[in-house]
Amino acid sequence: MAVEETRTCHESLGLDEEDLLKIYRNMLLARRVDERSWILNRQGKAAFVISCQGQEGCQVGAAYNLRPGYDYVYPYYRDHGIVMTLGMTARDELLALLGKKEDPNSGGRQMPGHFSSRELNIVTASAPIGVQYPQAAGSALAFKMRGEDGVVLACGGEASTSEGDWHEAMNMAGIHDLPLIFLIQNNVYAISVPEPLQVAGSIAKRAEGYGFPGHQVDGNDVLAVYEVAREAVDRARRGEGPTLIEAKTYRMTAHSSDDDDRRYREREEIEGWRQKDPIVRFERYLMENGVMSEERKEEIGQQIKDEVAKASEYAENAPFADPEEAMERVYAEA
Amino acid sequence: MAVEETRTCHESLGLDEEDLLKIYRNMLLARRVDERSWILNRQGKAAFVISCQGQEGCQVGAAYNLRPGYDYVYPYYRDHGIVMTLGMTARDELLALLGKKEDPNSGGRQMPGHFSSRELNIVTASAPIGVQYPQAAGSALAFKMRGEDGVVLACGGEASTSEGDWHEAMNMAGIHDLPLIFLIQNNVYAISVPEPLQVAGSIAKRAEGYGFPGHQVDGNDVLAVYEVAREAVDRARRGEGPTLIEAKTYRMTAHSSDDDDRRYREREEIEGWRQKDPIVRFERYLMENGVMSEERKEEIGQQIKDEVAKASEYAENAPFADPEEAMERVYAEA
Amino acid sequence: MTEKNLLQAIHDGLAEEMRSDDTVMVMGEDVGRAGGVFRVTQGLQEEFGPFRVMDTPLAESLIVGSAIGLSVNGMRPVAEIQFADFIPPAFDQIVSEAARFYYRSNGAWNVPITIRAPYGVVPGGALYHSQSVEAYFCNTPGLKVVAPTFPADAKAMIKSAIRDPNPVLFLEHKRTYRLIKEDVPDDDFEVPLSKARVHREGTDLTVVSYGLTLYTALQLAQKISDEEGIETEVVEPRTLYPLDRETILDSVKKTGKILVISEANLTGSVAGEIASIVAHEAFEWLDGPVMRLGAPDIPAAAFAKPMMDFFVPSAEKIESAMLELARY
Amino acid sequence: MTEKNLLQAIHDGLAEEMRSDDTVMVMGEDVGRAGGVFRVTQGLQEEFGPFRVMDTPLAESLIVGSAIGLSVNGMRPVAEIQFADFIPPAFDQIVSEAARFYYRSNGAWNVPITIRAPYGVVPGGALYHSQSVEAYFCNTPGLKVVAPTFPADAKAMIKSAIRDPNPVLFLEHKRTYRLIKEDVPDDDFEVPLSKARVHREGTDLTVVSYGLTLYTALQLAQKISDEEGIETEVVEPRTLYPLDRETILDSVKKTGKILVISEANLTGSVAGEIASIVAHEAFEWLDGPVMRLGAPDIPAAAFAKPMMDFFVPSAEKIESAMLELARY
Ligand SMILES: Cc1ncc(C[n+]2csc(CCOP(=O)(O)OP(=O)(O)O)c2C)c(N)n1
Ligand SMILES: Cc1ncc(C[n+]2csc(CCOP(=O)(O)OP(=O)(O)O)c2C)c(N)n1
Ligand SMILES: [Mg+2]
Ligand SMILES: [Mg+2]
Repeated sequence: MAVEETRTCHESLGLDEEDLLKIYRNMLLARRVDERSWILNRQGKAAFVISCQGQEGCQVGAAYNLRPGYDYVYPYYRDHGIVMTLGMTARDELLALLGKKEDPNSGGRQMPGHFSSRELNIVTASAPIGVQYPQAAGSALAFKMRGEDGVVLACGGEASTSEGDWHEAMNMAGIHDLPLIFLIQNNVYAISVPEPLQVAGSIAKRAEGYGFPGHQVDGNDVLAVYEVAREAVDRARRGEGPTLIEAKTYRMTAHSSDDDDRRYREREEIEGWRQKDPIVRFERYLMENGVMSEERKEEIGQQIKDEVAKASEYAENAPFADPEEAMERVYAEA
Repeated sequence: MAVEETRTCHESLGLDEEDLLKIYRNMLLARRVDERSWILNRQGKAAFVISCQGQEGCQVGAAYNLRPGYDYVYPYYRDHGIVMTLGMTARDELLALLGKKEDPNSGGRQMPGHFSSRELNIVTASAPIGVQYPQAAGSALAFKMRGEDGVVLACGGEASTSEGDWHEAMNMAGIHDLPLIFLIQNNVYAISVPEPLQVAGSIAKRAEGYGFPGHQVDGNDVLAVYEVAREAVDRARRGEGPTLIEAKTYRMTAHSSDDDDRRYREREEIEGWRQKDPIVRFERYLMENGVMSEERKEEIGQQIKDEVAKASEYAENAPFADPEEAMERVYAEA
Repeated sequence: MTEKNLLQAIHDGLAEEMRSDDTVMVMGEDVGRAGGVFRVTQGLQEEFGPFRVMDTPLAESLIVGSAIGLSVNGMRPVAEIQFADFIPPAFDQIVSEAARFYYRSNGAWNVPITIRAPYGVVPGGALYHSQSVEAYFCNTPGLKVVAPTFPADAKAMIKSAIRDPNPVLFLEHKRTYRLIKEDVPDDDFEVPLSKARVHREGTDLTVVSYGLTLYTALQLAQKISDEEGIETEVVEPRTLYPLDRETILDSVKKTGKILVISEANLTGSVAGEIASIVAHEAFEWLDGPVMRLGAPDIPAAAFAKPMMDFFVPSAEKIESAMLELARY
Repeated sequence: MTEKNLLQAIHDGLAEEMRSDDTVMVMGEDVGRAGGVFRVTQGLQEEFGPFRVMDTPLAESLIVGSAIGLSVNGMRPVAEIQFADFIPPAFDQIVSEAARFYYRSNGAWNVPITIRAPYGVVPGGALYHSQSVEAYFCNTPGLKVVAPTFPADAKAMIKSAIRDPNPVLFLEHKRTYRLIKEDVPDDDFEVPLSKARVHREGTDLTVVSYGLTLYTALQLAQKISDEEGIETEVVEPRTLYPLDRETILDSVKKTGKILVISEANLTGSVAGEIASIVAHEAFEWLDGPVMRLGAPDIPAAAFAKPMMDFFVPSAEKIESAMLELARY
């Protein structure tokens, strides 16, 4: 592990200590909100949880390169780390978890993890896997047509590459050199289906066939992801075209609160990956590089704990939308 | 051009003179039937023509490797050369052209070029581009599951690779090492849309991303296509998995009888490709290698001419299905 | 006879067909080791191996498309779409391809596949795990669409679907999976894919329904019989396409009134087709308006429970529609 | 006023919108240099360049999906599906995505796109260049489906569609492209996407139709008026979803009889929805069965002309249905 930790040196990436602590906070916040969600689920308060645990490195590392509210983002349901890096709060997340009226994504209409924010240019996400990719290509094309330097980040799990939509968007991105970054978080499983039954060959390698670069990166090394995403974002902003990033990671929880992963994977495998927990790894990096002390860590941990507790209390007490609100906003008015 | 002609030596491919003449006949028959179709169109007898002209090399070269009625074939609408190599006759083709009751593909229900034959294992084709690929993967999987050495050939133009279905099938083929050969006839245009607006990167190269071989081949050199297809078929029969073949060729006619290609391409370009006509090239090869004399050529030409004329006469005089037949065969009976 | 819920009945139907016919196979996302997200295929992979019970990539067009290709090369695949909401990517393969092979090849190629899809509102399911998709498919000649509600029918009909030489879309209401239990015959009985079922005879009005709303309507029919002496004839189409028009029309000709209930968005639903057949062909027998009840015309059920409950046609709404029509 | 056919009217509507709004663009297969396979977009690429008139790869899901993405990033794309028969690959992007952005984001994201699709039987078109696909889409809240028949309406409605903040599916009957000509106002007039049009007033029966069958029905209405003194009120929905129920119901309440005609396969067609609305809400006013006429329930029109002609509701069939109902 020591190798990964020292390989990427934050100074060489142009990140200062403040950046690093922000990245750390975002990762930890995502984790703690996620953990809180499971507690609310066990308490019978949250009908459904879908986790980011284990993937915070991929998410925060990539999103930290974006300009919130300028670039367009098509996150997938695990991207709690992305949307919080862009500006969503613990409160927003827990309001969504509980389906409350104030849920900024959908007012309680959609499941948790179906992100949306007009202010943050997070384009409303849905459940059907893969549909975001052609849409992301369109948003990238709009930037290109107007000559703007906005970029688009489109995310999904490894299984999302199995849908035709992914390929159609890859092809379009390659044809028009679109400012589009595909971030594939390969967490080994699609619910129960393991990678060998899902992906032929290599996701990262496929980019070449479309005429643009593809990178495989250790998704549990937040700075490695940051680095490759920065290169991709810079390239896109310069008008040089798309990049595909395949971040190798692992889903540390069951697929969702409806899933029982003991049916299809061994406990030892999960334990093995716990050793590579991106947050633990980054903590060690910060400590070894003198960026964070044990005290500071405690302090940040406590702040986040408080933030999440307050957010949870707020969300639990927040009202639902009235039943009849279901009838509203079917059509937009001119 | 001399280079291509002598590069592939038929003896080294295990083809004897009889084989070569069969291949030649199939190519010429496809061409002559096609030419006849345009005449019938101009005479107002054929509502719609869709041509194979220019692609006979890709088609016959590939199909000559198959076992008709054993292997499964998913041709696309230009594959007159394939279905005739498998056993369809000029008469069959012209009955289909005119939509007559005896049309073996569909009894006049479908447009010409929408091939089907239960006896020849030509799986019924339709107009929506790309749908055949997942189907072909399924047929290949059935061979594999039963441990049989059948192979499946799935064909399309370069634009068919733009549909999601193509990718989904490529992935499936790679995952299960299916006995499936993708034959992409890249004829530069999709109706009016030129390759650079259709295909990012390279079709042939994409195979690697799915973990199996992809070959680019000169589609106007029938023996070159035969060679690469033979390798692919052998590999598939041995259970070693799929191959992608991208045959570079050119559409010598307008897209169809409904199209006016002067809107989008230069006459000079077409003339340039006429010089590479796969039939002319193969004729020269046969003559230079002493396989065919000028006399023999005349003789074969005359035989085929007669065959086509007779077939045309038959088809023109054949009856349509009764209008009410449209009501039949909607559901199969147990 | 053994008491079974809908899940078990379908599971057993699949298992029995796989045992008696080597060409029958199951394919879809998570159908293998996990046994399906609803556990319909549980244990099948252990018994039949990783090919006959195959976890596919996440690609619905591929699932149905390759099922087609398997079927024309000797297999009888049962393809699972994990949630009916995710059937749109397979739409082309179903309506343009599977449904038309037989017709377009003039009878040469048929496509004996079954496509299973769990549908209907379920708590927490929200917009994309709740939809009733049947109307998308009930105008596709060449396709059969079935939606049995009760376990015994479901077991028999999954067998009929597998044995049918045509493509069959087999819809299962998720909320009835464990809710409805009944004795299911152990022997190999078949229910044809062409016959509606009259659950209850009556003289005052006809209710036509399927899925969860049928279950509710049956209870209410008993209730208003007990409480008000109103006798409702309850008809379940079982096969939604092609419809058993005769059974429906015979019932309406007897009662003079019809209420069609489904959980789908009202406008454009299958209920409209049934209503319009009646309005055309039983007009002379009608003693009241041809009534329909469905979900409101909004995209689908919301995640938040109050909005979700608002979406589903409730027992109250169903009862008052029945009473309104009976008293007309 | 200038006389124009349907093709020209749509072309002009597009061109005018593109001139007056820089964000309006056209995309699809062969829309650029070739000007579209039906020439609707002819000359537009020369005027507006290769991006605003963009030839896309052959991928309908991409066409609609990227139109969605363009629209949420400031553009107003008009996506062309070359033939309505090829819309199924885009089904998911239309019904699950475009139609739901606004609802699911609680009003934050809307999708102002127009999807043009030529539909209907055309000689030689056969199974896959002939279909009437409207029923697939007319149960999708959040989507508007329009199908104008006459050039002036079409020009105005393509503009309304482009300006509408919602996704609009714009259907064009191929056989009417050159068949129907009329004077089209030169100025910028709009027709709302919510109003049916009464083409002809009458007292004896109401005919509701659109597309080629509307055109035929209008001629026959004149004929049976001249020959038999039967006065038919002819209503064109223009927008098929959501329907202008009032105009249809008002007409039926006046005439007491309704015949709904379309070229789609009868069962599961939009005609059924219209019929069932009438059977429910105008029941008291009905003096005859709610009649429908459509194509038979077979996959689509065949290639061979005799079978093709058999498929399309003919003038004879339409006239006899009108007379049958009038005389009921
Ligand atoms: C089109 C579609 N099919 C099926 C599903 C059901 N489903 C939800 S998540 C999932 C697995 C996704 O796996 P992956 O893309 O690897 O993402 P991960 O959950 O592993 O992060 C499946 C099958 C869906 N949401 N959409
Ligand atoms: C799904 C679908 N979309 C559009 C069409 C209309 N169409 C027919 S052929 C064609 C071009 C196909 O090009 P290519 O695959 O390169 O084959 P080629 O005709 O050049 O041999 C198009 C757009 C179609 N048949 N199916
Ligand atoms: Mg995964
Ligand atoms: Mg081509």
